[in-house]
Amino acid sequence: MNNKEQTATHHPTMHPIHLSGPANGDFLCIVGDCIESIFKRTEVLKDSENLIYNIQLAVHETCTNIVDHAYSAKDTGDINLIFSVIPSPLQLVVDVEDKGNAFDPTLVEEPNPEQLQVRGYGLYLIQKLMDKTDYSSAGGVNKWRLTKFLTVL
Amino acid sequence: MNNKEQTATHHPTMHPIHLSGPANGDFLCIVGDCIESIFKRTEVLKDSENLIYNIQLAVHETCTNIVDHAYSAKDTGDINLIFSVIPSPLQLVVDVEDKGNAFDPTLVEEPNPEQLQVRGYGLYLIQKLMDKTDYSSAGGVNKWRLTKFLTVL
Amino acid sequence: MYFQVQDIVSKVSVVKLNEKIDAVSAPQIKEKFNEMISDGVYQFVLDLSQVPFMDSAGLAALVSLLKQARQENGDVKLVAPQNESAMRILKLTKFDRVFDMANTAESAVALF
Amino acid sequence: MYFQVQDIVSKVSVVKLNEKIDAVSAPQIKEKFNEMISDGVYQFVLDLSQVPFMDSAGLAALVSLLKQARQENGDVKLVAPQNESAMRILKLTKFDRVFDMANTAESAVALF
Ligand SMILES: Nc1ncnc2c1ncn2[C@@H]1O[C@H](COP(=O)(O)OP(=O)(O)O)[C@@H](O)[C@H]1O
Ligand SMILES: Nc1ncnc2c1ncn2[C@@H]1O[C@H](COP(=O)(O)OP(=O)(O)O)[C@@H](O)[C@H]1O
Repeated sequence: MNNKEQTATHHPTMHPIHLSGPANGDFLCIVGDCIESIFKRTEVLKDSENLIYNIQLAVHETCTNIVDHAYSAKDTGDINLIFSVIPSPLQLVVDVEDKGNAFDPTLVEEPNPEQLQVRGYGLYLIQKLMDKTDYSSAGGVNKWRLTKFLTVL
Repeated sequence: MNNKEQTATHHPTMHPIHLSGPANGDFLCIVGDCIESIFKRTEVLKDSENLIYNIQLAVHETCTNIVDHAYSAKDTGDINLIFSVIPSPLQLVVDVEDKGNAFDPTLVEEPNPEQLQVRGYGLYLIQKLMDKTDYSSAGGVNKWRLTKFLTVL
Repeated sequence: MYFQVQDIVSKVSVVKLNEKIDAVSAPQIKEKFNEMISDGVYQFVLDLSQVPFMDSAGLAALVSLLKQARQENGDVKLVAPQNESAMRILKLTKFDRVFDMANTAESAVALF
Repeated sequence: MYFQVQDIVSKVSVVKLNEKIDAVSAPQIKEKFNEMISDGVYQFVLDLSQVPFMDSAGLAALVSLLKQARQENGDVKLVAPQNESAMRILKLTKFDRVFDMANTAESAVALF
């Protein structure tokens, strides 16, 4: 692969960074640390503490759901993450993939805290925190694509 | 993939973690942060500050060399890192891959600081800090395998 | 995690949490809550002012405590997190409508 | 990075570095050294006591300064890093044989 174009045009894009590892608690913490490190060094995100926090939380919830629901303790596997910034319109894209059980997020109901519902805030938060959340499942691979549109000041 | 065996036997191994991204200074910093996060949460490395420091430095030097020598500003590409802990004997293995220019590390001479040699301490440090350093090049992919044998207390 | 527990005469217990409330810390926090409930504490002020991060597992721990407390005719009031992003999570999930909130522990205690 | 530069009467300049000396910071450090050399400083004490990390680019910056200083009949003495691992790097590369080293800035100055 070749970064020529990027360095030439000084587009505020980010060549994709991949991170993958086992779906467990330790790896979730590692993902959290790495996201912070990646975003701190991503030109268009610098100094956007709230934005970084929100994306970090959305990715964290997505990964937690994979550990809790897509895989089980008996039948676990890897989580693959791909972080990129692409232009026109400028957007941060995080792909999160697993090879566990698929599901249909459109069938999950919005949580109701007024009825003191204890669980079920994860998916809702992900959708509220990102601009676009697409889920697809094909060939045994489930994939979330989380998108946040960015404005350059 | 399946972690069954691992969790069953409680072997102090680590399911591989992959990290890859563009060969540039920002990514080198991200690699440094991620290594620290990974090693802090690797059971057999916990509390071995010196060990972590040494491996971190060896990986850092390996990646710096890829940015400086395997690739060039004009023709750059990705660095792939794979971290794993494997048993019998217990060892930490870091694979570092690039698709740039190959070279023959055996032809590189030991640096001589007494002659006030300015550059050339990277490879030497890598070899001193790790227990085994293997370099191979095949099919356009150059690969360093850095190994550190671990003792369980 | 270190929990600073302070009993106010009217039997409201103020629990100050000062780390992330997430999937990692939630089990420990829940255990502490259960212990206090067993000891007959049903009126809580959770001081979240210094909490830097909260996830859905953290939210679950809060609602779960509220549910237990209300079953015993108690309640849970919150001191709002100073971290803007953590506060935003409470608003996004409408937790600010379910929990009475205040900006200091004193005013949260006064809500009882 | 903040450089604390202190001139001792005998014209030894003590430069205290308190961050990583690596590929990222080396260019900035070299620039500072070049500036001082241009100003006629050839006797240096580099206080590395608080340096937490050093890589080969950092080592290169140190030798490069030593080379320039010696060309002008000056020298560079080091205050040893307190961080064990950073100190080990200096030993591994035999830098402790090329540079005179001491444990405090005062005793490093006394080496001139
Ligand atoms: N990655 C996933 N794979 C399979 N099922 C999922 C996944 N994520 C969420 N779900 C389903 O959606 C439900 C709601 O998820 P969420 O809102 O995160 O709440 P919680 O995890 O607390 O149950 C889960 O209970 C689960 O049934
Ligand atoms: N990954 C690499 N690909 C190609 N050449 C390399 C690589 N790593 C090292 N080299 C060669 O080996 C030499 C010594 O490397 P090193 O000891 O790290 O010192 P330095 O990078 O300061 O020159 C380099 O100058 C370069 O010619």
